[in-house]
Amino acid sequence: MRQQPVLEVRGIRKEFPGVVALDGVDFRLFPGEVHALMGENGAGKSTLIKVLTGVYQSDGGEVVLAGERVRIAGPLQAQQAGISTVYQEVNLCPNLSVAENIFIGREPRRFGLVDWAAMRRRAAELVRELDLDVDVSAPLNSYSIAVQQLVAIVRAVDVSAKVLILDEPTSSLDRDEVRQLFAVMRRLRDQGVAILFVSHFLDQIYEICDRMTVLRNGRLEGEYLTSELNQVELVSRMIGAELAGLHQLGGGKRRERTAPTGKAFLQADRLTRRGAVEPYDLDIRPGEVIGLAGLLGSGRTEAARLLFGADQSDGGTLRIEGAVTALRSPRDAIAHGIAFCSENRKTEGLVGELTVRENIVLALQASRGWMRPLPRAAQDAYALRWIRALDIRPNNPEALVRNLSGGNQQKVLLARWLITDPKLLILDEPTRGIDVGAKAEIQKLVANLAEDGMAVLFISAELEEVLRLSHRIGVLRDHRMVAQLDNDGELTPERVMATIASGADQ
Amino acid sequence: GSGGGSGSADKGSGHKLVVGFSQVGAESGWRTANTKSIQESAKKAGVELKFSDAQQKQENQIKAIRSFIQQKVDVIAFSPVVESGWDTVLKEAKDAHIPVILTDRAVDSKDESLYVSFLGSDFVEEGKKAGDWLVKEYAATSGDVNIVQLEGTTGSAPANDRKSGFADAVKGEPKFKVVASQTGDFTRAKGKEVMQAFLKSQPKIDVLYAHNDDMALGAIQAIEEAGKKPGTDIKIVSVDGVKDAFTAMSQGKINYDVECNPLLGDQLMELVKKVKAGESVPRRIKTEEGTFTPEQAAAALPNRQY
Amino acid sequence: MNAHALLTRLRGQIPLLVTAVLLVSMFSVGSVQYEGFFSGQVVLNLLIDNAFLLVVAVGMTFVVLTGGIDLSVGAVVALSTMVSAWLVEQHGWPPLLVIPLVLLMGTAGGWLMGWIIHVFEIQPFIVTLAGMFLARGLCYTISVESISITDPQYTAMAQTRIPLGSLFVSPSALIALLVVAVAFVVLHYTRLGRNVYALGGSEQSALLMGLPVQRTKTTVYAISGFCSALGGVLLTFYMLSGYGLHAVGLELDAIAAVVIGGTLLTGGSGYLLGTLLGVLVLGLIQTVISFQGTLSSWWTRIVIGALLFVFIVLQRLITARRR
Amino acid sequence: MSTATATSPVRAVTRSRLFWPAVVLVVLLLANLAFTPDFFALHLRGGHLYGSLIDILHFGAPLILVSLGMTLVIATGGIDLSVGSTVAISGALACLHISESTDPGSLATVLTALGIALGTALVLGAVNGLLVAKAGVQPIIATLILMVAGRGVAQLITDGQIITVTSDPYKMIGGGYWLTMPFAILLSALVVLATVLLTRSTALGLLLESVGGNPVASRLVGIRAMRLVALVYVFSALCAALAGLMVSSNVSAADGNNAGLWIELDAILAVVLGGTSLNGGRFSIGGTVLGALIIQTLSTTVYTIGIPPETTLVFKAFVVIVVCLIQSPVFRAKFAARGARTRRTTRSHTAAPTNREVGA
Ligand SMILES: Nc1ncnc2c1ncn2[C@@H]1O[C@H](COP(=O)(O)OP(=O)(O)OP(=O)(O)O)[C@@H](O)[C@H]1O
Ligand SMILES: Nc1ncnc2c1ncn2[C@@H]1O[C@H](COP(=O)(O)OP(=O)(O)OP(=O)(O)O)[C@@H](O)[C@H]1O
Ligand SMILES: [Mg+2]
Ligand SMILES: [Mg+2]
Repeated sequence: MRQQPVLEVRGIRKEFPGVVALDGVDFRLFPGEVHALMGENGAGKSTLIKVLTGVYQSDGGEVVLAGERVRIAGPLQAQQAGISTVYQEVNLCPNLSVAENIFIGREPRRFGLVDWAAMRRRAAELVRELDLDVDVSAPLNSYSIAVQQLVAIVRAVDVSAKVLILDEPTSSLDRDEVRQLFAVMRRLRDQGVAILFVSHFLDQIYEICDRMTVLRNGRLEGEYLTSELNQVELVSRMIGAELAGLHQLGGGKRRERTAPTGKAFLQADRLTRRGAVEPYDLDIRPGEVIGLAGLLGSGRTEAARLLFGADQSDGGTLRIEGAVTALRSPRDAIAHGIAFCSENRKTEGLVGELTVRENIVLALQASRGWMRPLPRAAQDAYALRWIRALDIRPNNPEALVRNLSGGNQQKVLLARWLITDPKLLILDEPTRGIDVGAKAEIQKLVANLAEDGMAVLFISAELEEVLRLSHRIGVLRDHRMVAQLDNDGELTPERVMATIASGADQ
Repeated sequence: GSGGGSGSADKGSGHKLVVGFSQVGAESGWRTANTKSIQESAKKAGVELKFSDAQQKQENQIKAIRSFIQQKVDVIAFSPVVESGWDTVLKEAKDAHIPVILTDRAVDSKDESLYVSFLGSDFVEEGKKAGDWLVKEYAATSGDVNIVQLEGTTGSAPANDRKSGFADAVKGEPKFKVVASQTGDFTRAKGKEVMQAFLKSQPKIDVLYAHNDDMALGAIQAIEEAGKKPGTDIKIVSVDGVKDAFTAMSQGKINYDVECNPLLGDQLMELVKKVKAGESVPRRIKTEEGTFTPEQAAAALPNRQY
Repeated sequence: MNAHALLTRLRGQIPLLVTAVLLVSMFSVGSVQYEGFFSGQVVLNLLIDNAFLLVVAVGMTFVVLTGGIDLSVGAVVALSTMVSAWLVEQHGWPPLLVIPLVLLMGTAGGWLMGWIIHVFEIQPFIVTLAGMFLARGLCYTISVESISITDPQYTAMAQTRIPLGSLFVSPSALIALLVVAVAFVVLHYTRLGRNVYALGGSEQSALLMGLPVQRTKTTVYAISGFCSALGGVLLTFYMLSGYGLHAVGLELDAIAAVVIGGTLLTGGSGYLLGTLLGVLVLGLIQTVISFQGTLSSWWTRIVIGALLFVFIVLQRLITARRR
Repeated sequence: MSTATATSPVRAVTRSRLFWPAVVLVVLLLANLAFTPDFFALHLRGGHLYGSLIDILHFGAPLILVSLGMTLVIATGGIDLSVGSTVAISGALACLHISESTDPGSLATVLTALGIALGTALVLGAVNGLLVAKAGVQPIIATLILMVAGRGVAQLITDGQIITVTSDPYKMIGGGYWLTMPFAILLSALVVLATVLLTRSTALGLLLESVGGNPVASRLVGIRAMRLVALVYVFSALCAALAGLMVSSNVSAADGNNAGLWIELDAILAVVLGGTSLNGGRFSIGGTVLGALIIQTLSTTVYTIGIPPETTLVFKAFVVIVVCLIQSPVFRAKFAARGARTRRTTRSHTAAPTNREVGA
């Protein structure tokens, strides 16, 4: 049909001890197309990408680049071969400045020496193109995960490559950034760059992608034109069955909600922390789901961290069950029945070399203290129960979390906090990188927990999700809580966006 | 060397005598006794002693000597960590007109004028004495004499010299065989550990030669635990002559001990005074050191300070 | 560039400033305490006496910045002195041939260790520990005695003094400073240098960002090996002898200097100038000790520890408060 | 990688982190057998078990103890250089007390001596712990302070001399026998057992590994990281002190200058040989014990097969590096594999100590 593919793999096989991650996968990528790689959590998407870019060596099959068979020894060689990649987890150097993270390996040089001024200047320009407002000479780890994700994208996009691979770049971006990103992707596509795009947001797939390849349990399910396959069919291809309750996907109808009355479990009164969030008020009642909406970097995470004692507030008061309480550490918060599921599973969440079981019981065990260990039987029970409930794969409680797929890691993190059954559950981007099916499950779960009287603070970059779940939505802008909107039937994403934009409720 | 400038010139002779002494370290009881003796004699002789401990590091010792030069002391004395590598700093001292006395160990510098005198024992000599005794002891026997040797810290001067001295003494007669030789780092614990291994791996051991008493004392325990009698089943020759060794000798557990006298404080102070007064002093002064048989040891034991 | 950026940049330097200030105050305390302490020569002697340590510590800084560690440095220094003395004295080789040879040897050794560490994924600690054993062992196989050097060129290097007004420095000191300068440029203005920091930040990320991880790693250990060898050469000038027991425990001094200088042992953050300060701190402590001529052997150790303690704690407290 | 996945028992064994250290140990022992045929021979002599193997355990006992403490410290991502000095100090204190007491032979005297030694160790450990956990000083430098000063303190206590004591109860600890076995072996075995129980049958082990594996996350799940870390240094100091008592009791003399000199290096080496990563996280006490035994066997080997002192170090260097290579999965893979492909595969999913998240 068209010209030959820039990148093609045939019969790729990749085994890990105990797991066959990829089994005879074929895949073609043509110049000037945006190609979606679809599949459930653990289907093998990231592994395929890592094989393509030489991070892993395949145990079988061949990679054909621009017509000739190649053996890509590593990411460096991949880059030299014109493949530029954003891997799933933010893989940048937290200790280096934003500018360096964008340019390291290809720094602008004068007389053979790194030209810092030029580097910062150009970095600033690039960042501005995605209208990001960050100081490029500040170290990367001073920025939220979303900012870091964008920096990774900037880096990958800036190298003029033949192939651009984006593994879940949008998992914690919100509308605006996504729009920016898509604009860039279209531009590149029109320049003939072939783009491989992974995302669990079906709408995004259908908005930007021309074709897609679907993986299931490491096997090739098929290759389709986006136009020929509707969302429902796609999902059933991915999970290999008719998904019950598909209505919950994309938009879906809001669940009936009667905002619980009664005295608040937690009351924040002019709570603030210099440089993080301006003073804000917030009441959360048992059984209530409060959503936080705002643009990236608006201070949602900061606001939440104060309620968990992860950061110390330096103003305002916090009441828990009526009593004024100063949370000096997360430990205090946990003692008061508060749980906080961080948006940054890699650095703030999981312990890579511990097993799934150990990671799941960690929080509970910590609150029991080391003297009272959870009996092994109980640990296994918890682990197995949640592995089943959230469909964590592989379903082996003794697998190292490090080796789980991104989405499955996220599920483990969720499970950890759910077993502590807290009075207030703070979820910061809980569905990051989680596939459609599981996402629906988790949303149902949260709703039910709330019905059973748990208070929930729900932060997500995906506005629909926030709207679907929460009774009330706090809107943040530039680290200020600008409004709290009751989520009665009328509240629309547009209205929330407007509020965010204008910085006031109209 | 502007460092010292016309160092000692401007000090009146009525001025209290200042001696800078740089000690190797405090790696053994022997060394500590040596330090003590020097400090006490200095007090007695009314000499102001600037003491500095190099912790077995030559560079520290060089630094110390430099700072003595800076402080314009009258005489510099030091026991070198190792023979070689002193020319530079000694030249600086010479330029600063500060006389240098070596104690306990010589330096191998070609330029004789760098130090005025060397006061101390001769490790090679000690090794020889030990060997000579052995030759006499076994003059009668004709069969092989299996010797195991506990060496000092590998590379350290006493270890090297006592080894070679001993080897020279016994090489005349082929019946003396050093069947095993390992380092015991001059310590009891190591001495015991190594000896225990020897006792297992060597079918027949007649003599133990230890480079210092601590190792010998450790080895004695090992021998006893192996059910042998130290001093009779296995003859033991050792060097140093510390109190504990004498106690062991008086019980017949050590057969011969070559003294290596750490108490050279008084001699040193004498020397310092002479040097300062400009009298001529011999370039080499041996500390008076004996050798001890069990009987002599038993006799000397009561008034043994270290 | 905006003020905020300037601020962050400055905040990065605070530990450095604190260390410097503490160093100066320590020196002034010494000056009021002891006569003859407050002289330019004392300061210069710091450099002269610690030239070799400084060079070694610079190499160590590279390694530590990548999150590694090199225990072999002390032994390699000793080996370099030994080989130099052996070749020059007992085989009469010309110094101008011996010195490059020694440097090459050190570099190769370091490179090899780096290669093993990376390719076989063995922890740096053990590999370099083995390197340490090997280097010391080789010293003894050459000779257990110390070999003194009488070669005129070496003695010249040992005894030349470059006058600065009424004071003087040794060529070694200048070489050391040169090394520091070069290393500074390499670390902050070359890709290699930046890769070193990236590697320390996250090796996994560095790999995925397509940085030459293996090359960087091996190079870093090669650099450390080179610096150790050069340190050995300087030490040979300083001691005019080769000896298997030279520089025992130097690796700890070097690591201490690096860490005192504010470099994180976990890698990724640190300053080369910090290392310079660290070396000076250790040197100054030694000087104080030797000026304080009344300390008995054990009090020497205790005081060194105490000074170190005070220094570290102050450093921590002040920097912590500023944050 | 998880061993629980459906693999044959054989695979499970070879995959266990203890397998390769064990292999190495066995090989070393067999090597000795080649030189001294009756190396494995054990016979009763005066009611005491007697033989090279016993010696190895006997002299290895202190190292095992020190390494034990070191293991937990390293698990939290720290390191403790001060153990050597602690060894010296505790021995010195105990011997000083005994030698000065009116009747050195009495149990009471010895017990108070132990009390003094262990009590002091407790304080020293607490200092390290506070420096690291509270003041946030880097472990290596925090403990370096005590390493330097502590040696001085030990010499101060012994006045630079060797304190000889004659006290049977004290002699028991390191030199005595009980049920035909050297008491030291039993003692350290007991401590090892206790530690295994303490860490594995309580949640301590898990929490330590979590703190070492990801401090930030550990704080966010409410683990009292500070307290744990401080505690670990105290434990390490106590182990070192006990080892110090053994060493000094074994030769019934305290040597402030040389006791425990450089033992910290051996201990760290033992831990690493045992398969615990210096980056913290997962730790294996069993591995550490094996590591310590490997080291002790190595030095015994040197004595028995009579390697000349000047080449000892070279020999050790080679053994260490060979041991590491054998233990390196990559090396084994390369060794087994033909060609590059298999090589690279293994490299990617054997987690190097540095890369924490190969997956996802
Ligand atoms: N290093 C590894 N060791 C062992 N198993 C691994 C490793 N990396 C991935 N796997 C397994 O391979 C399978 C595919 O993982 P992969 O990360 O490719 O999934 P994915 O499609 O990216 O899922 P997600 O959408 O959650 O990112 C998973 O079952 C995972 O457990
Ligand atoms: N861990 C952190 N340390 C320091 N500053 C941070 C950190 N995380 C975020 N910030 C800063 O605070 C601002 C708010 O970030 P935060 O993550 O709270 O916002 P957010 O609304 O959660 O955005 P995101 O959707 O990216 O999480 C960010 O712009 C960043 O500059
Ligand atoms: Mg993935
Ligand atoms: Mg956030």
